[in-house]
Amino acid sequence: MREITLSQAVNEALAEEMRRDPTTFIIGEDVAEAGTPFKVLSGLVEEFGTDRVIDTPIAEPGFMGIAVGAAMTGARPIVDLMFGDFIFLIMDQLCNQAAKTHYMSGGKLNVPLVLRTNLGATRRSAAQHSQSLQALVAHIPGLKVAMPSSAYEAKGLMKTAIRDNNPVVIFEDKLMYQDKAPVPEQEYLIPFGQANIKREGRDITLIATSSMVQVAEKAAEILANEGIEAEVIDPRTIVPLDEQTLLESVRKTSRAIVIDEGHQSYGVTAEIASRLNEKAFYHLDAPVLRMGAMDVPVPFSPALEDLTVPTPEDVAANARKLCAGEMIHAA
Amino acid sequence: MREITLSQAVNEALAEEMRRDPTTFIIGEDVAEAGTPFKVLSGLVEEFGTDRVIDTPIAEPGFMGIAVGAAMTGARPIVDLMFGDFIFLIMDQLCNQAAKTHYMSGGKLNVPLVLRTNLGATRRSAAQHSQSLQALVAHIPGLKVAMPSSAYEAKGLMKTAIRDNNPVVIFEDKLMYQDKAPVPEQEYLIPFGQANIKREGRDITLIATSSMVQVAEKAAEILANEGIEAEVIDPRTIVPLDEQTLLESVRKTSRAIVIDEGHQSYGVTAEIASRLNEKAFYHLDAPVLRMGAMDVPVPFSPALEDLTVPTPEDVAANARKLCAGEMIHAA
Amino acid sequence: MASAKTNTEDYLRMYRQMVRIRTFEDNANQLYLSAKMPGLTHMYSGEEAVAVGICEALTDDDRITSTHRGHGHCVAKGADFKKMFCELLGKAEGYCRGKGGSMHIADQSHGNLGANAIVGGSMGIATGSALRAKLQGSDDVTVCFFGDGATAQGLMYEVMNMAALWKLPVIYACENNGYSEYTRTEEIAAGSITARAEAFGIEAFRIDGQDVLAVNELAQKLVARCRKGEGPFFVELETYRYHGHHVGDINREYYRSKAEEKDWRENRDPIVRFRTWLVDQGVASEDEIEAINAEIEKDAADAVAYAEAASYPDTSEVDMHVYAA
Amino acid sequence: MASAKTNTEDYLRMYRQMVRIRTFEDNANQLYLSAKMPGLTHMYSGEEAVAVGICEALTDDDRITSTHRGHGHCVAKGADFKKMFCELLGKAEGYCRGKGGSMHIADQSHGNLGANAIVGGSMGIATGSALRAKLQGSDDVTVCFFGDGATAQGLMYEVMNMAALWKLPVIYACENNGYSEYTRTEEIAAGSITARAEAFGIEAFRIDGQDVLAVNELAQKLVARCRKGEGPFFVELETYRYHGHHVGDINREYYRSKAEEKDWRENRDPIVRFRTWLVDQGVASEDEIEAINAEIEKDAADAVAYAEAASYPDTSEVDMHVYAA
Ligand SMILES: Cc1ncc(C[n+]2csc(CCOP(=O)(O)OP(=O)(O)O)c2C)c(N)n1
Ligand SMILES: Cc1ncc(C[n+]2csc(CCOP(=O)(O)OP(=O)(O)O)c2C)c(N)n1
Ligand SMILES: [Mg+2]
Ligand SMILES: [Mg+2]
Repeated sequence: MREITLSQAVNEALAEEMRRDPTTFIIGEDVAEAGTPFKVLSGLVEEFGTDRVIDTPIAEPGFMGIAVGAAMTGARPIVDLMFGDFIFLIMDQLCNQAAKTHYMSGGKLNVPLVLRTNLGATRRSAAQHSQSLQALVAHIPGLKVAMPSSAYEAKGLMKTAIRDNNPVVIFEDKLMYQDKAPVPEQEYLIPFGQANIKREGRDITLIATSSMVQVAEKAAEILANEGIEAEVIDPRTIVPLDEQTLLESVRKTSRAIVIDEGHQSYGVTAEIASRLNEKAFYHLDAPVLRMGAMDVPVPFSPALEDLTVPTPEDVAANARKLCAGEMIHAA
Repeated sequence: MREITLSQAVNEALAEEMRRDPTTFIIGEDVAEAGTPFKVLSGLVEEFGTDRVIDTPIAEPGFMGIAVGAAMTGARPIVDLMFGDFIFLIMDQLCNQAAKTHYMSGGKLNVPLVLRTNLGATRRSAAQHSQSLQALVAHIPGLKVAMPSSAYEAKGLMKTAIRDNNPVVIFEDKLMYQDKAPVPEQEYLIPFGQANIKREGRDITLIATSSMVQVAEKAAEILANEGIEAEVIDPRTIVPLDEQTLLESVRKTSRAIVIDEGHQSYGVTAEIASRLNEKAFYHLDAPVLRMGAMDVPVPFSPALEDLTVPTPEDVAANARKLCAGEMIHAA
Repeated sequence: MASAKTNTEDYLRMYRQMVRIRTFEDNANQLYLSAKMPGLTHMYSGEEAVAVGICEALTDDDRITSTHRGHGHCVAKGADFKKMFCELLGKAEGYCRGKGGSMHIADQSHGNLGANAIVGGSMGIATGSALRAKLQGSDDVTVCFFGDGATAQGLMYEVMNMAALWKLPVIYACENNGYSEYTRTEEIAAGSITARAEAFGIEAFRIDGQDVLAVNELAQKLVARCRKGEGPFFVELETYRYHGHHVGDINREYYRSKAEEKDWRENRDPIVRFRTWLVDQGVASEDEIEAINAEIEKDAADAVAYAEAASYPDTSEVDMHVYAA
Repeated sequence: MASAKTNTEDYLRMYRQMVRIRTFEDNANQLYLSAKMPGLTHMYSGEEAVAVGICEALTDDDRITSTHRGHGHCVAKGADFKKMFCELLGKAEGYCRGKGGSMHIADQSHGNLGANAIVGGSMGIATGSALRAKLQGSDDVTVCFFGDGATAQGLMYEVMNMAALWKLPVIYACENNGYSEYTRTEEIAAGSITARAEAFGIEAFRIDGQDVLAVNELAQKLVARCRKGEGPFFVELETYRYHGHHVGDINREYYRSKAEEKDWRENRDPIVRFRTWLVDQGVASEDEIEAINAEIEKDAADAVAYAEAASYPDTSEVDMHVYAA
């Protein structure tokens, strides 16, 4: 199968859906001629024109609100938020307006929009350009949250997101834009709420999101060399969450680590671990372990930044201990 | 001991600290003559004048940013955010600026400010005036988060917050402003990170925050009549979290329910439950159960709204099952 | 008075709509005072000429966004009393099946995109509706209602900038009733509100919001110009709320005097003024007017009774409508 | 050229500061191009007269807030090359112990409250610093630097409103370099930028940001007036960035022409202009100027070498400074 980059995959998904549905449009900063600083949108303005690839002033709350209004009245806006860290600026429009309108109107108004943004540290971009804020939006009912882990998922989830009748937030991993993966030429969609078993194994389950899927896969390779067979699962969407697939795996392996690049405390790993603990408790041989980013603002210095994110070695080390029955949090 | 309302307790804390430290001031909407819509600040402008009790335009991001700048340069602002739901509007100033400044400056700049706001549903105020958003701020390193559960805590935690050299968010329960509790006349502070054992018991631990502490206490009474002795613990601050006290209790009781009025998914209960599962796993007889608000925007209709928040009966029912060894999440 | 609409039927419909708003609010206030209404609500009484003067220049295809003080806009845009009272009481037959309540009432069938409990929260929504109209080549216009207090929200300047750059068919209608909650406008708004819009290259107007004909005349002109691609526009309407900030704001002398309230009620009431004009011009007799009033009062009383008797949503609805299918 | 400061020492210090900025940036760019600098950075070259003209009107007690393009402000406010280069390289001796980097560099000792990676993010901070000054009866002034692109952020209007209402000693300095990232200012700013400030009752000025004496003269006047309680003020300074948006933005002809870049560099360079004036007025000879330039180049080279050799923070620092004691 041909291989394309995550960036190309997103671009293709957008182009295909924009061809399919004339009510779609892209709105954000430097999305047109510049094709965004990450160049993910290159070529789209040439095909769709500036009426459907709309450059905005630097006014995130404003264009997010505009997208909500357009979505409520019959369009399907795709909002481009240059850095995931700017989500703090648009929380009111996203969480008080977009997320609640359908419910507050008793099901009468829809807000079909996609918020495309990103996550991921270790780019030496410091504390305001490196955050992974998926936990915040996952907490708000009315929003769906997708976290593609490769070009394949990026395309399939984006297409599903655009056709969804709800506000969907997609976090792409900035570090992965140039990573290639096999992506079919034929059209496909990836349904929300369907986890992907990336690798089968019977000793321990590694549940990882987005950037952490590669980390988990590398950890699984390390572990395989030592005779530990790790199962790696990518939930792909954290809202809705495919509990069933995760639980089945954990009931089989009896051990699990949940890995996500957001801060660990009050983060995504807590929710997933809690559900496993609640619903697979009697199958567990060890507590479900969580590995998130350190609870520190992301430091600029390369000497510090890399310490804040889980690595394959860290994951493998914890998995090893869990499998050996060692108490990691002996206290 | 004399009894005063939570509203009076907050008022006293503010007045005492403002007398003590001339760099403190209150800033927010209708805080001066009106004393806020909840009348919590009545009388303060008369004592401290409009230079220290400052009415702002309806510009939450603006006055939050102004507070950050004042705090960075030697003042101790107390920001009044009328409804907790408006926190979405100030997330950038709170989370990108206030929370990160100390770290980003390598420890050279401090942002000693208090954000006073509230939480709590069942006031028939609908989806944009009823949220309990503590999980969002608890996820952001650099912020401390206090959740008083009575007039006593409201006063002691507020005084500690004002003297803290970091940004602190305090969520008061709107429903509790008129509730009275014994509050000493003499000065006292409640240190952060020190949970309060509200009731001792050996059969099950109920960990509850803010509005849910009363719910847990009522549940404990119901249970006591049935011979189940529940221990009720109020963490008082969720950042920092007094893990030690919680763990000791759970190691003793072997069972726990965590109760918080925020949405359950990706909420506060997930973090606390995860830590207990991780660190008390081998002492647990049953999975730690979580009870948050339903994952729905808060509905207006009284017929629906009351269903969304855990009640003493719900808590008691779950506790009963856990103690009887019934699997609640059999799946 | 200025004159805009020019035939008896139009005049009487405007009058009727203003009285409908006032009557709706009187009943809503009564429901609150008699503890039959859950929560709080914000009365539009006194400001009727603004909503009616503007909405009478719109069709059902045109959209509006509304505010926490939203009953007036809702009625003016064509909503039904029964569904409105049901919503205020949290009943299943309400416009939002009781889920929204007073602060989120919306009426999609008449283009009302909803009240909003976040001050300024609908400014993006209105502007986005106008962007959608432009992109889809539709000639509908969107009116964004908001109060003087909302002009302090930065969102307004962000979206005005884009509306001006992109020439969107949106009219920003600032209902300046002199107060935001318990604070006078002068204390929270520096400089000039209309100049702020003008600085973005937006044509701005300041008019008497108690003169329904003047409001309607201006609105008709601006709506027509919007349809021709000459938008956006900004209108500041001087008006007054008779009640407190919300129904529970009873003792308010600490922030505004009874004399001031009395002056507005007695000398600038939009309904009284228009009624006098209608009679003077021979459009309607006093008897005809009284008949209209009585009919509306009966409608309202019937609707209240209906809503009181209506059922609450079934508990199974609590987790319905979180996500659209 | 206008004239503000009036003695040789002042003139030469201004010249020196401008050259220091240019030299700092040339070295930073070189560090990036030779892959020695982690991440990206935004060059201030071309805009030196703005930062220097304004900061030379300030004392160490006065505060500034800076932007993602912040090296110029930092140098102009008195920062040390070594600590700056250390910060850019993530070293422990940097101003922020390597934790902030280029986009968060701050220098509290000289009143620089920090660069900011959120466009417009420091507008509240600057205004809050000014509020603190007023409340504490201190006569210091705060200058808020930001770009033309930042005028699209609603926060600016929120804080200008409060600054105007409360008469705060803050100067909003808009560095209009014609672009925000890859977009021309005309495409993202409707109407007039200064009129937006004026609409809030704020006195506003628009001046040539390439004329350091004109900038300094205006800054001195406004700072003095701020100290007397006559603030806030707004200044739009016409300027130009020579490099791309950031150091990696090399091929930029799709959004701006080489001819335009050449014109600004050759005909409006603030350093060349001031140098010519200094020589013409007999303040300094060509030789003296060259000596200054050479000395600064050496300083910079030494500082770079120092920073390259300096150590990274110890790994134990990673979770230090999350909370203040
Ligand atoms: C973002 C936000 N801040 C504060 C409030 C609380 N609040 C509700 S109405 C109101 C005053 C609004 O004043 P104005 O816009 O003039 O409208 P009016 O009530 O006068 O019609 C305030 C402060 C809110 N609902 N939303
Ligand atoms: C809130 C926010 N939105 C977008 C960006 C990305 N960004 C960084 S600089 C910039 C352009 C800023 O333009 P301007 O304010 O004119 O400053 P200049 O770069 O021209 O000095 C943008 C869009 C950001 N850092 N912060
Ligand atoms: Mg008002
Ligand atoms: Mg610029």
